[in-house]
Amino acid sequence: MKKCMLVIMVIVMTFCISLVALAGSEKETSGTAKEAAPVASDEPCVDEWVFSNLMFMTGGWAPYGEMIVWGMNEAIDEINAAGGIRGVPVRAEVYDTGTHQPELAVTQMAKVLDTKPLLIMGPHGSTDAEACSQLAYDEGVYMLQSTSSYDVAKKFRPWANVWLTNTEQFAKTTGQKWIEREPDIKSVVMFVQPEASTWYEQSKHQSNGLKAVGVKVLEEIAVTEAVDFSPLAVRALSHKPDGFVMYCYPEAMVKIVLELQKRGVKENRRFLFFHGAGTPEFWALGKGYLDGAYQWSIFNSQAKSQKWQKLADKFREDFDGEPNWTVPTDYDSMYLIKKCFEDLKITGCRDKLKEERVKIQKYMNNVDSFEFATMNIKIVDGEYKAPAFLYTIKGDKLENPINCGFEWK
Amino acid sequence: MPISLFYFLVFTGIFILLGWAIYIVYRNGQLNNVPIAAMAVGAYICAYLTRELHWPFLPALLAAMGGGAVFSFVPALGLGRAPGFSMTIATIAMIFITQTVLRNMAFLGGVYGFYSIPRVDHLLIVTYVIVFIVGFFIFRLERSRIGRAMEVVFIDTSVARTLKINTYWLSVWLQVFAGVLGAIAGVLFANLVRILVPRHFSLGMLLNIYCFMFVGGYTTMWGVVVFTPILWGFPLLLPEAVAEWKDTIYGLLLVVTMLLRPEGVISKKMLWDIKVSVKRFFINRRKS
Amino acid sequence: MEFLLAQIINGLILGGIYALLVTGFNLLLLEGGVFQYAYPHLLVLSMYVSWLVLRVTGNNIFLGILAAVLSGIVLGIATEPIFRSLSKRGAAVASFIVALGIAIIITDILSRVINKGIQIAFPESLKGEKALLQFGYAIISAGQMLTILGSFVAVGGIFFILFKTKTGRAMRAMAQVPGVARLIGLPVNAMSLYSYMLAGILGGISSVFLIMALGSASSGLGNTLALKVLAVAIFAGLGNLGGGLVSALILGMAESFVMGYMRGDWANAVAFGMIMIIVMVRPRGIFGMKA
Amino acid sequence: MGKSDRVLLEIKDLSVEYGPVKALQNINLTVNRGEVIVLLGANGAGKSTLLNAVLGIGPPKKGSVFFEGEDITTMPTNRIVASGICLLPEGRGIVPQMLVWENLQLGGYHFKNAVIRKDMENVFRRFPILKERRRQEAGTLSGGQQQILSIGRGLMAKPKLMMLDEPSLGLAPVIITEVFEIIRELNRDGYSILLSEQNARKALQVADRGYVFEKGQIVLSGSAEDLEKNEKVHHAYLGGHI
Repeated sequence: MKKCMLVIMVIVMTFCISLVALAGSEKETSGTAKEAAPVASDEPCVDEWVFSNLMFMTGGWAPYGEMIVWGMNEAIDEINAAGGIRGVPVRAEVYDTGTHQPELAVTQMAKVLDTKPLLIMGPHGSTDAEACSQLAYDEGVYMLQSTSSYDVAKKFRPWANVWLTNTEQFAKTTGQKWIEREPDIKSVVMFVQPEASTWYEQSKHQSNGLKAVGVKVLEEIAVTEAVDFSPLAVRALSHKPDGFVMYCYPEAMVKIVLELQKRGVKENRRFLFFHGAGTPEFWALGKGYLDGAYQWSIFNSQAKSQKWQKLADKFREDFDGEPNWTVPTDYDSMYLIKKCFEDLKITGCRDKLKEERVKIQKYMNNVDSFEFATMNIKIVDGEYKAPAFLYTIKGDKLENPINCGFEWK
Repeated sequence: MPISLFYFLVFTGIFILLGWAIYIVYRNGQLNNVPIAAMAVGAYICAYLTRELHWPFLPALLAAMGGGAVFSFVPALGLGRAPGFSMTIATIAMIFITQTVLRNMAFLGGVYGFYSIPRVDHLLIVTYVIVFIVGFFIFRLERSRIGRAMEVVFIDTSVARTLKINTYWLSVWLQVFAGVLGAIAGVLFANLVRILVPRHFSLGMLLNIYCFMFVGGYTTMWGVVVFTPILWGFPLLLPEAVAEWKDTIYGLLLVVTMLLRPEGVISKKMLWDIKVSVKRFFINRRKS
Repeated sequence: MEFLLAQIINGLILGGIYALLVTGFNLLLLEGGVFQYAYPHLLVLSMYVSWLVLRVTGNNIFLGILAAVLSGIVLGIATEPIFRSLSKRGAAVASFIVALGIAIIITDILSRVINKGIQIAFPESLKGEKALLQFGYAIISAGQMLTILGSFVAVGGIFFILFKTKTGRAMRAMAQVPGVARLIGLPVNAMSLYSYMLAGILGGISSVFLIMALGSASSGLGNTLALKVLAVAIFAGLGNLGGGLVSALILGMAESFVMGYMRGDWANAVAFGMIMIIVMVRPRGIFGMKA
Repeated sequence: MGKSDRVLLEIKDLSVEYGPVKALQNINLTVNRGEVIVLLGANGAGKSTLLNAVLGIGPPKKGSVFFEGEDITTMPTNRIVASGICLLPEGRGIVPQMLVWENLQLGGYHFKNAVIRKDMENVFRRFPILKERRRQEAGTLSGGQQQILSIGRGLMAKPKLMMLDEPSLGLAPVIITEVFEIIRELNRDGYSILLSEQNARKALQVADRGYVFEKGQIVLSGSAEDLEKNEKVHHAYLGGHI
């Protein structure tokens, strides 16, 4: 009997403690703000800038989460070594949103909002962003979603932005550029993953773009998770298309290509991959099979800037592989935040929180020109502008970029 | 009230409802996944009615419950006799089918999702009023004739048949009830998150709820109630470096609980012991 | 015609993979009374072990294959003590939940620890990508050929052991009348260990075939395969070894045809819908349950 | 012949408990070589529990069991069977979906294949009906044939002591007579037999000695003739008249 009472007590206590701790999290994190009134009106009130990053750190996307966080930490180390932001050191807290776990994403976002953030990094990943962006939107906190998706972030403007440009224009133009280079391609089959809204939307744009230049889209084949993709490959071939456009997850893209190659598609120039390709698994699975294929991307792997060379070298050292488009995203975000805070003289004082949040939002939605690690970018009325490239794959690397973009110096 | 506490508590309520939905069918010896699919149905019905047709919350809730009931009734007719595991796999089909259908419904947002759903006032109170009502209903149900029938079926199906319990219709009605619970959970989810995307209603959520139920105890309705907040809450409190391992922790908890306490932490016997000791405590006090 | 043939071959290859998996799964269900949902996960883990060994030894194929098979056996035996008490109690649902827990742990570890969670790809020499036979779009690669032949041999071997040897008969007796098996003096504990070992060997061999047929592995592969294995097993009737083989081929074929001919993204919905209908019409599977 | 050579099985102070239920209490029992011992008693009196306990099956027990002078109380079942005790379980316990000869093979599991083959021939010689039906599924045999199969399987283990749990259960009277005839023959061929039986009349006819069980205790023991004449036994198990 006593044992039972004990167990019940423990359970009830745990519950109470968890409630109290959750309720208390507000106070805990506000510790970053100094209690005393600021000396000068625009001096920072904090002894440390804490940025919250909502990131998929578990589940299938965990490896990419790790890479993005790695990039962010590199930036933080560099910034802190150079004296921090406005003389105050920087720290980031990562909140795991899981892969395809809306309930977790929402609760973590709520946790972040309780810390009264000036702005939020993330949510990354379109499922997370779809689930939890509404919360920050309601609170009026700016979200640097960086990798989620153009179409999701667009729905939460002006309180969200993403480092993926207007995919409608890019999907159209890059596809047309491909046809321009390979004029004998008159008909294509598209492989599309229907669960992912962004990829689905982009594939629609690309399809429209191709149709506009007289290319026939024979079928949009739905790709779902499967053990073996050869049935899809055979199905595509039954249309006898000239080209193949891939809008699905990297593993499926490569596996479908391998099946097509086995079945007699000899020329890799007939393949066009969308910008979601180019991940480590894409290269690992496709090693040696992809030479000559095309991929469009907004990632400038050929960037010559010193910053990028340094970052890329460090990445090769740490990860034993070529850097991909996820690597510089939050590295860049961090530097943009630094510039924003310095330009606006953000203080982080409690009493100015609302006003500073709005100031940050206004600033972030109109950035005239800013040097990202890989390129020079621009944000006009909340719309991120950067070039897009059509690459040829050569030696398991993206080579020979053709600029299909606009608004680029 | 901190925002995170609000979301944590409402989600806890939603998970308790879902846990009960799975629990109530499992009392009949079958593991049913329909509540997740019914959740999607309920969420979308409520969302559409409140956003597009400007219905108030209560009628929308009732409509969603009706939708959930109809939705789960049809497969239940076929699955009434299915052995436990067969039902698990068969009802996974319901999740895939629901997702696919929703993706192809343009007026519900399709792949892109259904955005900006209005939220009912005092959602937290509404949630817990619903949880309380449902809980009371299940409490009464378990002490009714049906509840005793469920008990017999859970222990031995063949004995149940000799006692002239119609296991088929029992299973059907429990599945419909589970579907209604799922739909209610969906309505709360829609009101809480205010964005619905077909992908949200997937198997992942289910695994968590299995974990809450089996660790908490599947022989009483209280296992879910006690362990949902604990298991759902603790990863949110842990430092991020540890919380990242929450899946592994859940897995370990499942294995360890099943091996050491096969009925889950809270078993019928434990409740009985508590009841006795509480009674004794009061009696002793009166004496002294 | 050409396409039809190609899809049939694709279906056969897929079915062969499922047949391997479902046999091991059914074996454990019959002998141990254990619902080993994590069986495919253990197999994927073996693939990862093989990959690690390949990387360390500089793509030594022999060692890679040896590592896959050995780790399969070790993992198979290692799970026996976990399930022992459950199988004695005859707690099938509990064993399913325990297996679910193991599956969650394996998936979580693979998605973050080995190769930093990134999908692994096996070297060319192990994959056997080269086409052996080709009629238009229908091709069979060396790896696939080996997979099909190998799964026949492996499954045949299991059936030989079960039906043609003394030990196998004792195992079957134990599956059919566990109480009596003990009373008449069969070494039941050793028997149960044998069955885990057998399932482990089969798992190890299967993982080699999976390497050849798929050429890659990811943390999510275990879950994808487990759902399919469960579907095949339930479609056939749980614990029905022979029925499992036929059903594996049927479902492999069905999947290939749905993917090959069905418009839109209905593949999963239709595949599982089929199972649902079977469960509704014949609750004990089309060939009847044996467990 | 010394005492220890004469005694085959000796049970000393054996108690078995299922939780609060005392299934057996302080049982003392011996089986000498060449004897047929019968255990009488109502359903649930503890006869089957005793037979299982000898094989080391069931809940942990107090007391000890000696077989040929060796303590087998904690030995695993398969080793006890290998040392020469076999049990023919209640309800025959054959494997219905396996062939007749496969069932026989299971009985000799701990012997080499060649030995099994030879023993099987012996069994076939003794029971020609099994040879006739050896390729048939055991479940398709009639009740009496199944009982013979069960006995045959027991013989495959080359036992010194055969324990039969309710061999006449659910059989027609003619066949029961046949089964007891077989038991008598086996005894004549040198097998010691421990028989649990409700059909007291038939059992006492073949037995040398007997024990009467009631609620897990031995209430009466003695030679078969004495038991047959005993009033109490008479009344309870033999239906009144001599």
